[in-house]
Amino acid sequence: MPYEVQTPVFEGPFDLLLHLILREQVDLYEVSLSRIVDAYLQEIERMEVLDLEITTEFLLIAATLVELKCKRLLPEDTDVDIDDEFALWEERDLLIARLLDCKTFKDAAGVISTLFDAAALSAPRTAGLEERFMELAPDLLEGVDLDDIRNAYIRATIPKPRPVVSIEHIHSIRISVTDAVEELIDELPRLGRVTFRRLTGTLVERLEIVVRFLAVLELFKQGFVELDQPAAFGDIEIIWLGSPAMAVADLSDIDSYEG
Amino acid sequence: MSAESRRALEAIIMVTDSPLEAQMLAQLTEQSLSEVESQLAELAAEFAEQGRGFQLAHVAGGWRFQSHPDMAPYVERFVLEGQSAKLSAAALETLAIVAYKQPLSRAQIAAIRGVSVDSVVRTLEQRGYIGEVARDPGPGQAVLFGTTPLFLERLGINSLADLPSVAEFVPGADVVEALEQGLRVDAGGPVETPAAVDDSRPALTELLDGDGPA
Amino acid sequence: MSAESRRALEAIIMVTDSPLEAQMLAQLTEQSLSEVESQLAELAAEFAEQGRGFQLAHVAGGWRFQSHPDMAPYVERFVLEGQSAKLSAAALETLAIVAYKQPLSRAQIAAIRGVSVDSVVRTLEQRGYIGEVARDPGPGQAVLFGTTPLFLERLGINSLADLPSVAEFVPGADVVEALEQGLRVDAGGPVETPAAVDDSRPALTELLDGDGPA
Repeated sequence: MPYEVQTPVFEGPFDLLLHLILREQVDLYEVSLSRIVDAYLQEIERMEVLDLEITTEFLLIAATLVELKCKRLLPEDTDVDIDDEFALWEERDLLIARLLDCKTFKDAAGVISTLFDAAALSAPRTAGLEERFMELAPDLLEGVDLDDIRNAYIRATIPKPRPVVSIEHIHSIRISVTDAVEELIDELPRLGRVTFRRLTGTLVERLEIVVRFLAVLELFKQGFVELDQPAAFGDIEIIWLGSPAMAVADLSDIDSYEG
Repeated sequence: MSAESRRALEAIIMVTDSPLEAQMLAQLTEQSLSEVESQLAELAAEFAEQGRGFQLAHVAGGWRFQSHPDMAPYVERFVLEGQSAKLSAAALETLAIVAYKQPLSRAQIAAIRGVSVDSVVRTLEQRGYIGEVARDPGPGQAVLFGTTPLFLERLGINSLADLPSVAEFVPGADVVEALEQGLRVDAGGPVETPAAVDDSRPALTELLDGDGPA
Repeated sequence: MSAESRRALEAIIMVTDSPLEAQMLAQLTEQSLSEVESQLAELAAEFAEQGRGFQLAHVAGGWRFQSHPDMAPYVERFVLEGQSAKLSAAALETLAIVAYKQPLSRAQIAAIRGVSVDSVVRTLEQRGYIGEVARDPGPGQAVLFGTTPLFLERLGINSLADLPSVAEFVPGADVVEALEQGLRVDAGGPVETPAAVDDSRPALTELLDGDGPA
């Protein structure tokens, strides 16, 4: 299965590279390099003003990646210029240093986020001066400008978040995989070939979709259907293999799920 | 008294910027009114006994922390020497609401701010930043407040039209309701701009669209 | 400590609406800075010991009263009002870079993050967490950003020195190794040791012992 690089999920090329190497443990050899380079180019396009320095750095990184990959794809050239070899190592080390820098601040951001959350548990006293002291001041609007008035108005009238108790989960549905299998055995022979998305298009509850998915897997296990998923997270195609007359194996041990 | 409810009262009163009614405190700490009232009295006595520089005081129908009168010389010095001679966040917000939504009654301001605003409105009136601009035509004939020429002068603008636009900002449903409430109770029908109101002030009907001064 | 100066400190801090510096408190109560500082610390400990629902806290270089974190469920109604939406991961990372590397320019932030940061920087500026602290003396005179006192206040810390050292976040040897492994200089064919291999490059030597791409 080709490795899908979902660029929009990532915060730029460093984030992408870090993710690929550290979390997915993908060997650079297996990654479609063009996608990473695409991500770099997209990033350059997205820049409001073309910053020559950043652009150059991006190109350098992309070039390093291309070179690293080439080295690993091509049979070794015995006449390697040792200076070129060193230059590549240097570029690689630079890239690693940049990735480490990026990772460092990712982790630091986590701590800052934790501090924000902890501090939000305390509310500061902002009541200010009591009226009787107000008279001492010649002009209380000293230093207040129009934006302060506007911001104060927005602060005072902003929609206030209200704690809402969700009752969605209380509504319970009860469906069994057995029922879903029976429905599919009725439906699939007529359709012959259908995508999972179409099959679940009318369902609203996530649990119903999950149960239907389990039913499809059950049919797959028993050889009634063939499944095809051309891309990761892509739509699954279900192809009916059996005939309507075929007996369904014992389904009594299939669980039912309660939501 | 339970330590939990005592601590809760202390915390809530510490962070609110206007006096809070005992009824509201009872609701927030899930206790009866009489329980809360006796806790508040006990707490006020405790701070007095400890000789604190602040008091838990019962003012304007509500409870708040305030500096102890004995310490007034220090607070005065702070006002004169320090950078404190400015409106509190609560007062500034109230002033901003009056500026953008005038004319409106004290009850409408309180409904928008969610707390009693009597002392803040009094301060703003005393300082000459807001004043009575009309009377509600309805039964109660409530005073309707608006900003004064002094307010414009201090901000360095000629008219309310010079206030930055808040047209793109949508106020919360509670704000819209607070303003509607005033209309329903007071007039019960289509509202006309009170005669005494300066034409430059937006009519209440305009205000309901959520816009600031045109 | 003298009861008078303690009471004065309590009264003054009660009426300020943002953290007040110890220096200012020393001036107002006519004491030395060190005297005031030890009084404030003592007072903060006293409120903690008494199990109050509020704290005397040292944040953003000053002192203020604030609700005790334990009481968050009760003050949520008031806390929520001033609270704005959470920062995105991108904004937090950018904020971390500014906090640890300040002062630095927008281009320097972008170089570390590997992406353009214009909109994120704008958001952080609007929130008041970062601001212009200097200008680059070089050509172009780029704006150099740093964090603001509000940032410290929202983080509940007294100064940047209270942030954990950046050394704590520097990735460990395992991460370095994983990166070197992921970006190893590898050749397709049967590998022979190049004559001039530097021993200090562990990934490469490792590589040479091991296998090429499958």
